[in-house]
Amino acid sequence: MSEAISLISTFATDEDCARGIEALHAAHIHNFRAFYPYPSEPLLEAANEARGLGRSPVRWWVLTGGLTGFLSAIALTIGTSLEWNLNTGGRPVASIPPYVVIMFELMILFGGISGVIGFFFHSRMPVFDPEPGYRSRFNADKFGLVVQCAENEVSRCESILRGAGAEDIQREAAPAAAAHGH
Amino acid sequence: MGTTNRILIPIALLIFIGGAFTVAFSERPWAPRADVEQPIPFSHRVHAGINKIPCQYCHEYARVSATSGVPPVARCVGCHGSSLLGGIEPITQPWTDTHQPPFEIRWNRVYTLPDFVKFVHKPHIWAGVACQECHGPVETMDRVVPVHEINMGFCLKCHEQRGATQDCFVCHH
Amino acid sequence: MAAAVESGITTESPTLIEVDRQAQFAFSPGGVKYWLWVLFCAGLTALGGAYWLHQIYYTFNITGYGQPTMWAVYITNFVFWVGIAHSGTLISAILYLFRVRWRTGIFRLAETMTVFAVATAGLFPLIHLGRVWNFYWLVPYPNERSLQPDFRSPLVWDLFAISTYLTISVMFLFTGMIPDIANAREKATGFRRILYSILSFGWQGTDRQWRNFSMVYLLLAAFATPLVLSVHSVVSWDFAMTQLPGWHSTIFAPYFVAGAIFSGCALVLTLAIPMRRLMKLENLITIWHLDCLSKIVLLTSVVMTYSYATESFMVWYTGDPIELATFHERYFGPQGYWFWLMIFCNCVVPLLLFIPTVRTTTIWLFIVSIFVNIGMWLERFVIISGSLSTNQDPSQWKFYMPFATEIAITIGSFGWFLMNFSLFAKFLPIVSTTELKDGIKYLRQAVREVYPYRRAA
Amino acid sequence: MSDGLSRRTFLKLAATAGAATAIPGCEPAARKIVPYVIPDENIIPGVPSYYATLCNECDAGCGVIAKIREGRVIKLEGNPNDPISQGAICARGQAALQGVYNPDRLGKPKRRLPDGTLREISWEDALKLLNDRLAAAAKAGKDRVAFIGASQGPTLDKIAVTWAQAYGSSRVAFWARINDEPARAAADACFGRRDLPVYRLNQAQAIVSFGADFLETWGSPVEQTRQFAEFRTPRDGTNGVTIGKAAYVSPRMGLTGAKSDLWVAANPGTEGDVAMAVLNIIASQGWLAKNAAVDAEAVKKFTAAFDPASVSQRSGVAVDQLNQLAAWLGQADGALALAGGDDPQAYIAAYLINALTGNVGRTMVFLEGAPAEATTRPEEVHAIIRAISSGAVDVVVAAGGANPVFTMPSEWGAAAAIKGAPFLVWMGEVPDETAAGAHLLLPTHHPLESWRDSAPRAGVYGLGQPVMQPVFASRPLHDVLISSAQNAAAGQTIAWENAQDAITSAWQDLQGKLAPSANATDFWNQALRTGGAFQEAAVTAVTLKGDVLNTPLAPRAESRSQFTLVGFPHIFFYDGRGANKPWLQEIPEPTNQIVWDGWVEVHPETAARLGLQTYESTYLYGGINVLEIATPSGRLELTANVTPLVKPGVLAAPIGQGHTAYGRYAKGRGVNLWEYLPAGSRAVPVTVRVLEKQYKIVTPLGKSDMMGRSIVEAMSVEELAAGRQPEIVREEEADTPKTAYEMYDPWKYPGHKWGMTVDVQACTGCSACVAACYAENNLPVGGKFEVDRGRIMSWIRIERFIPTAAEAAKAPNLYIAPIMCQQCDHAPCEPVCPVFASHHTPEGLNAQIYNRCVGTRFCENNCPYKVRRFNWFQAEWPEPLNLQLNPDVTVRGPGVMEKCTFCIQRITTAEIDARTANRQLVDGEIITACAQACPARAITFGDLNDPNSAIIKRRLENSARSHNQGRTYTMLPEFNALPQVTYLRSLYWEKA
Repeated sequence: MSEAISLISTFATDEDCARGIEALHAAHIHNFRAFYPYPSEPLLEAANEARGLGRSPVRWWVLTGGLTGFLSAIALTIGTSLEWNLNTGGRPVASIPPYVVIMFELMILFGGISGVIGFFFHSRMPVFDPEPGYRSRFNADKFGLVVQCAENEVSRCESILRGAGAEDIQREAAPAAAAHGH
Repeated sequence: MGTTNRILIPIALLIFIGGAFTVAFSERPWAPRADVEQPIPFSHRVHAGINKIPCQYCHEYARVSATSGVPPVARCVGCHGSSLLGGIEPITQPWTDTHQPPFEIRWNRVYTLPDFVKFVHKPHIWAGVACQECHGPVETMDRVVPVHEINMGFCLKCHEQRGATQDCFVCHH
Repeated sequence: MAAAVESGITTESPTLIEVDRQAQFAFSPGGVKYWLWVLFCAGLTALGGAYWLHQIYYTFNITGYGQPTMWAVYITNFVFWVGIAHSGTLISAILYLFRVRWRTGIFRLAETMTVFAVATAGLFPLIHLGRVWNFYWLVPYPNERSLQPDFRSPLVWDLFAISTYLTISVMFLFTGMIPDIANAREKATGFRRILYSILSFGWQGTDRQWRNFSMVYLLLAAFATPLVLSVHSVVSWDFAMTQLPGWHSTIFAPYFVAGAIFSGCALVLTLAIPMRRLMKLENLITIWHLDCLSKIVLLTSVVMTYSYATESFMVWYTGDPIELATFHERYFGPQGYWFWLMIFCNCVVPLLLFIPTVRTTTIWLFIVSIFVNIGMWLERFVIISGSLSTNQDPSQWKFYMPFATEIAITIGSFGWFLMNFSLFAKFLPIVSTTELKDGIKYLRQAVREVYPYRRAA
Repeated sequence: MSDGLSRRTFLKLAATAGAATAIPGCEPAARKIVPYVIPDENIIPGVPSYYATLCNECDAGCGVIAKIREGRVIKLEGNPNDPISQGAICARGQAALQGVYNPDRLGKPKRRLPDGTLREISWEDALKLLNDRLAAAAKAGKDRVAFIGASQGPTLDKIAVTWAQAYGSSRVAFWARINDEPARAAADACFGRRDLPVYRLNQAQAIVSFGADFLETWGSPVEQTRQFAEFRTPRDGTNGVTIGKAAYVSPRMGLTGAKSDLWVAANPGTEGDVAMAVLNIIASQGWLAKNAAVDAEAVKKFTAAFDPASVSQRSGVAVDQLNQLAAWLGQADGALALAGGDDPQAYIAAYLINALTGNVGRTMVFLEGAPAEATTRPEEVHAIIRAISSGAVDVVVAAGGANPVFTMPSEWGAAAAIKGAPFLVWMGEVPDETAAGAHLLLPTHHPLESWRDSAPRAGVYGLGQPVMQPVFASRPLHDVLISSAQNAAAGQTIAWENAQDAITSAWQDLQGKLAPSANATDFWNQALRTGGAFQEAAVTAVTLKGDVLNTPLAPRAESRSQFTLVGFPHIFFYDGRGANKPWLQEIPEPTNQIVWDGWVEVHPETAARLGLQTYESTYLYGGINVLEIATPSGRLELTANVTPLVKPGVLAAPIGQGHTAYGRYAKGRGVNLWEYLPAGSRAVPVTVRVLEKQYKIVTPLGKSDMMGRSIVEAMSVEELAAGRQPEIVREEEADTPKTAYEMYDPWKYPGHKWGMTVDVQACTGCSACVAACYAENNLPVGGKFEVDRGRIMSWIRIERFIPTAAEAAKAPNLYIAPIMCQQCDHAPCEPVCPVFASHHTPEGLNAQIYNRCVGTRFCENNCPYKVRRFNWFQAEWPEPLNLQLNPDVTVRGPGVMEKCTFCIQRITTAEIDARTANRQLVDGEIITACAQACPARAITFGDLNDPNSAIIKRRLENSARSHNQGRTYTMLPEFNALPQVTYLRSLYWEKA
């Protein structure tokens, strides 16, 4: 691989940025990263499509967590009741209906916690070093598209980006072992 | 932002783990005290171990009452000599702070139970529970030190094994 | 930067950066007046705390509690604060799922209110405990006795519901706030930069982060929705599961949930109206937002009126003399004035909101919301203390009046809530710029068209 | 530890393994173990011992059994061998313990300095001072020493007389304001003998009491309650099931009126006239007994002044009611008229009714060998007071709880006379009003700490032994008297060394009389063991004196005053001596339910006339309006308690409060009625003014209206006889299914299953059970403030409801029942507890584990019976009251819930005893404190799984399966809590 170049393009609107992503996707350039200040629907869809991804795997974390919570609530409530066999008000030792409340609450609790952990895990957060090409305006009012390409492809990329409506494009030497993934 | 997080996150974890350890291993004021000194150097090893005096010879109330009873001084005199009113001759060294009457011995309590536990020795003796099961091998000790922490879990373990009552109300009322 | 911030939104069609500036002005460092206010709230908290310590040390002797009003002001406060919490989750989670656009300006505020209201509410079961130092026995944990809580008890449900609710609310609030904190991080300096750096966990708004963020936010919203309905139902079961006349009723769960949303939205109004003025948020929390919120207040007020009618009708229709006697005392007994004051606050005053001018005039809205807050506190007080006062055995009837301890602790709880809320508002993004920017065209519309544009003072 | 505790007592106390004063927490109870030097053979630490002795709280002379743990008395129970108490004692008897351990007892002798302050002095100095003054007085002349004390039994009284004689004096008064003099005078007038008749209430079919509150304070309440309960228990009569008919003639209802069929509200002081009018009707109706041997005309002539019409006018009793009373007394097969109060005419009338209807010798008997009169006649006491005030006495000794300054009529001027005596010696326990003016104060033993005997009636000789070492540095009163007498200059020899010696020798004499052939030691030991010597005394035949019908009685003049103040002895304080016991102050007076204060009962009509708040609007508290009542002896201020249980125009106030001394619990509450009541009467015409100021009197009771709920149920005798269930006024009962739908299989209780049955018909509301529960279960006393906040801690309460006007036709006069934890099978309190502190035991008990409780108070919210009690405050037992605490019961700390446990400590102890002895539990072996104390035997406790147990028998007898057709009910059945306490309905006669 020859010298890698990062093209840091700035877009004013989410539509422009989405168009840029679509154009890159159409040009089979996939070594890019997008930054946006708010989760615009068209952008999310475009990025997903460009990367060929389904929905976020955080879903499975939530499902697993929820099921774990539900099952552990069953074990907790019934198990601890059987430990002492105490009679309260003539009810059976393991009375299921009141335990449903506990099962529901633990399901929500575990699901929520594991979802957030999943979010942090899949987002690789906490991030200790800024991603190459990050600009603080990308967190405020501008949309960023950082394309990493070989030197010989720079002009093609630039033209694609400009065609999509990029306001500004900067060039930067890409970090040596930058492996863009998701 | 990177450096700060690299420092702060481990610190937070350390604080959490340290706190957990502190709670887990901190001193429990209700635990039995092993450092109880008695006013006289009475030896259970000599009495119950070497001379094989049965426990209930001295702790005679255990089979009839809630409390096992500490033997009256007269019981000591029964074996050790009859010069009660003149003062019992100490075996090794003076056994009270003063040589003057009153002769009562102010023992320090080794085993304590909170007031809300109504432990009764009587049924345990009649059920054939050996004294050592709770008090440990007293016959080998010069000075009695607790072997078990007498807490509810300790009671329950035995009650479960022997199929004894697990009715809370029997002990807590 | 200060000059730029002060300018804020100056155009009729605010740009994204103007939204940022406006929001960041809101949580820029506060002045002397702000800190005096925080100090005042801290003083109230300290007062309540001191009374609590006093109560722990000198027992309940120094309260107005006694047979038969085993529960009174403390549990009233508990239910009140839990109820307050609900509107936050409603606005942030349910309205998010329904993609309701007007939530953008106020949902962060409402969510923050939720978290601190739950945190305040959670104190009251402890304050109310006879032996608070043993509160952890309600939590299952391994112990040598193998003795665990009784999961049949509605109080244990409560514990699980409230702690789940607090956890989920905190996570929901915090997760949603990460992009905003990251945004703030970029412009902040000094201590605040360190704080925001830590709290943003290095968020940069990459496509990967946004993708997972959207999913987790959606799922948390989906979880919070049944949770918000369940939590106040569980709280209502503290009462409905008993056999006490006045408590033993199947309508309690929906009735409490409706009441919770009613009181919560009213408190959002109470908080938002002075805040948007003091923090110059008029263009982010617009009259449009307040109008929509007050319509919810109006709706739930009518639902509450209906609930009161249903509750009374059910009692009359069953003809159970014990229930009838309790309700007779509630309406016409020695403490009947509480009930009628409550009806006035909850059913009569909110009817003003039918008038559009009232809905769009902040001072009117503020007054109405204060009445609703008082009314909803009284409702819980009437249900809890009143029903206990007129229980199954007439020889054990006795009415309750709070002592200084309960009053001070109640005031302290408001101090505690307001102190936390004020600190949050000045240190963390109290409006979500992310969402405002996402819905910028609705904001522009609100600023420009729906209501006459008014320049920020 | 008080300085007053003797060292020996201290050792005993220190030897207790688990001193019961610790609160639930992790602090160990005690750190030291101090064994005996020489063991006491009778004491096994941890095992109680029991001694028979005597109760000294009133003159009834009940025998009691004292329960001793580690050398201290912790509980009193009735002595089953004693024919009077037969195993029960009243609330006052239970509270005698708080007399022993009263924190306000005088600890050391004190003398008053010239500046009026008191200084502690040694016993030696005190006795020397006493003896010197006595010797000087004796030297000065005859009768210059006076003794005023309460009667302490024949032997001890003899010591007092002997002591006085040693100092050349005969001025000895055994004083009691409430005394037998009217009864004795009447007996003298009618039958020519001054002894007291013995009543057999259970052998009557009709009882009419003319002012005798025989269920509260008159006579021997424990015995009468037992007999009355028997009399009112349904039995097979000639026309099916029947109960005895009772009527109470009095201006206020009280418990006696509440439990009678008829409360005849007569004007104060007219009870005797009503009795005479009844006699008039009996004579004119020809209901005189054949064997009365009296000419009906003579009776008519004798009662001519009491024609029903004029008596009706004076007494405010309708003629119909007079006729009814006459019919009951004249026509019943066995009837009894009782008279109470201070009016001898009422007694004469009642005695005449009994004699002329042939009931003397049947329901009212005189026994052979009646004991000597215990109290001195009031006129003799008055003479001694006159002598004191005239300066004829140098040394006055006030002793033994007589408290003359407090109780003597104000027109005697006793207070000034006694306080003005040159040298006043006070001997007693808690310094009272008399002690306030004494020059020398000597602490004496409590009766439970000293030797005594008693002779309450023929054939009953009680022996009282000290049951524990003294708590304070006191000495037995009569030891002091004997040693003082031995010092007397007169040089007489005193036959006894000390009081114990006197008792022993008296019992040697008694053995010579009762069992001359018996071994002296055996007789003595037997008496110690059983509490005395009890024999069946023969009945003496008496005849009416010929001239009694020729001595016409004068009708009481009609009172012209609009209002009359009536003093009635408080059921717990009696003449004032009970007021220093915190239990008695804290337990609500049964009919008014007021605590810690004095009050004045005002009828709603009177209240309306005075412009007070009406009865309905004051149900939240006792009352706040203060009345100023002007009597001939001064003005008094009392808070009005508006209640329909008193006659309109009558202001009834309890006697016994109004102490200005007598310890922290008695001081400064209410008004001392004795000051305002004239000698020989308990009613005085007054004028009333409502004051501006308000003073709150407090009650733990909310509404007095039962609101038609199934709490205290009643049915008519006719319904019971016909096998009908009571007509249900309540709507919901019809809808309540007979057997509720059960979602879950019921729990099985294979071993024991404890239950209780309470006979509401037998219960008189005397509150002995409440006091017994306080003693047994270490219940704390809160005081007025706490009660006002709703923090009374009693586990068992006497519930009292007043039937509304609508209910009155089909209700007893008052609904009264004891309510304790119902130990429900479906206990609503249990599933709401988050930590299992409240749960069900395998023996069917609803357990409350104090140390597990975190104090959410949810359980009490869900309890339909509101019987759980929360420790709102830190319980306090000022030393040495803490020595009374039962070591078998945890003392609860603040913040935990507590409630009736069915005396689990007794159950556990008995079960351990049975198991270690390898035998089955015997029915009756376990008896709860309340059931044990009940004089009416209304409470039965037992094992529901034992088909032969007394409780199952009692339930079967009274349920629909037997001929009695169902008196059984459970409280508030609509909550389907399945209580294990069942009640038996109260009964009333349908009003014609």
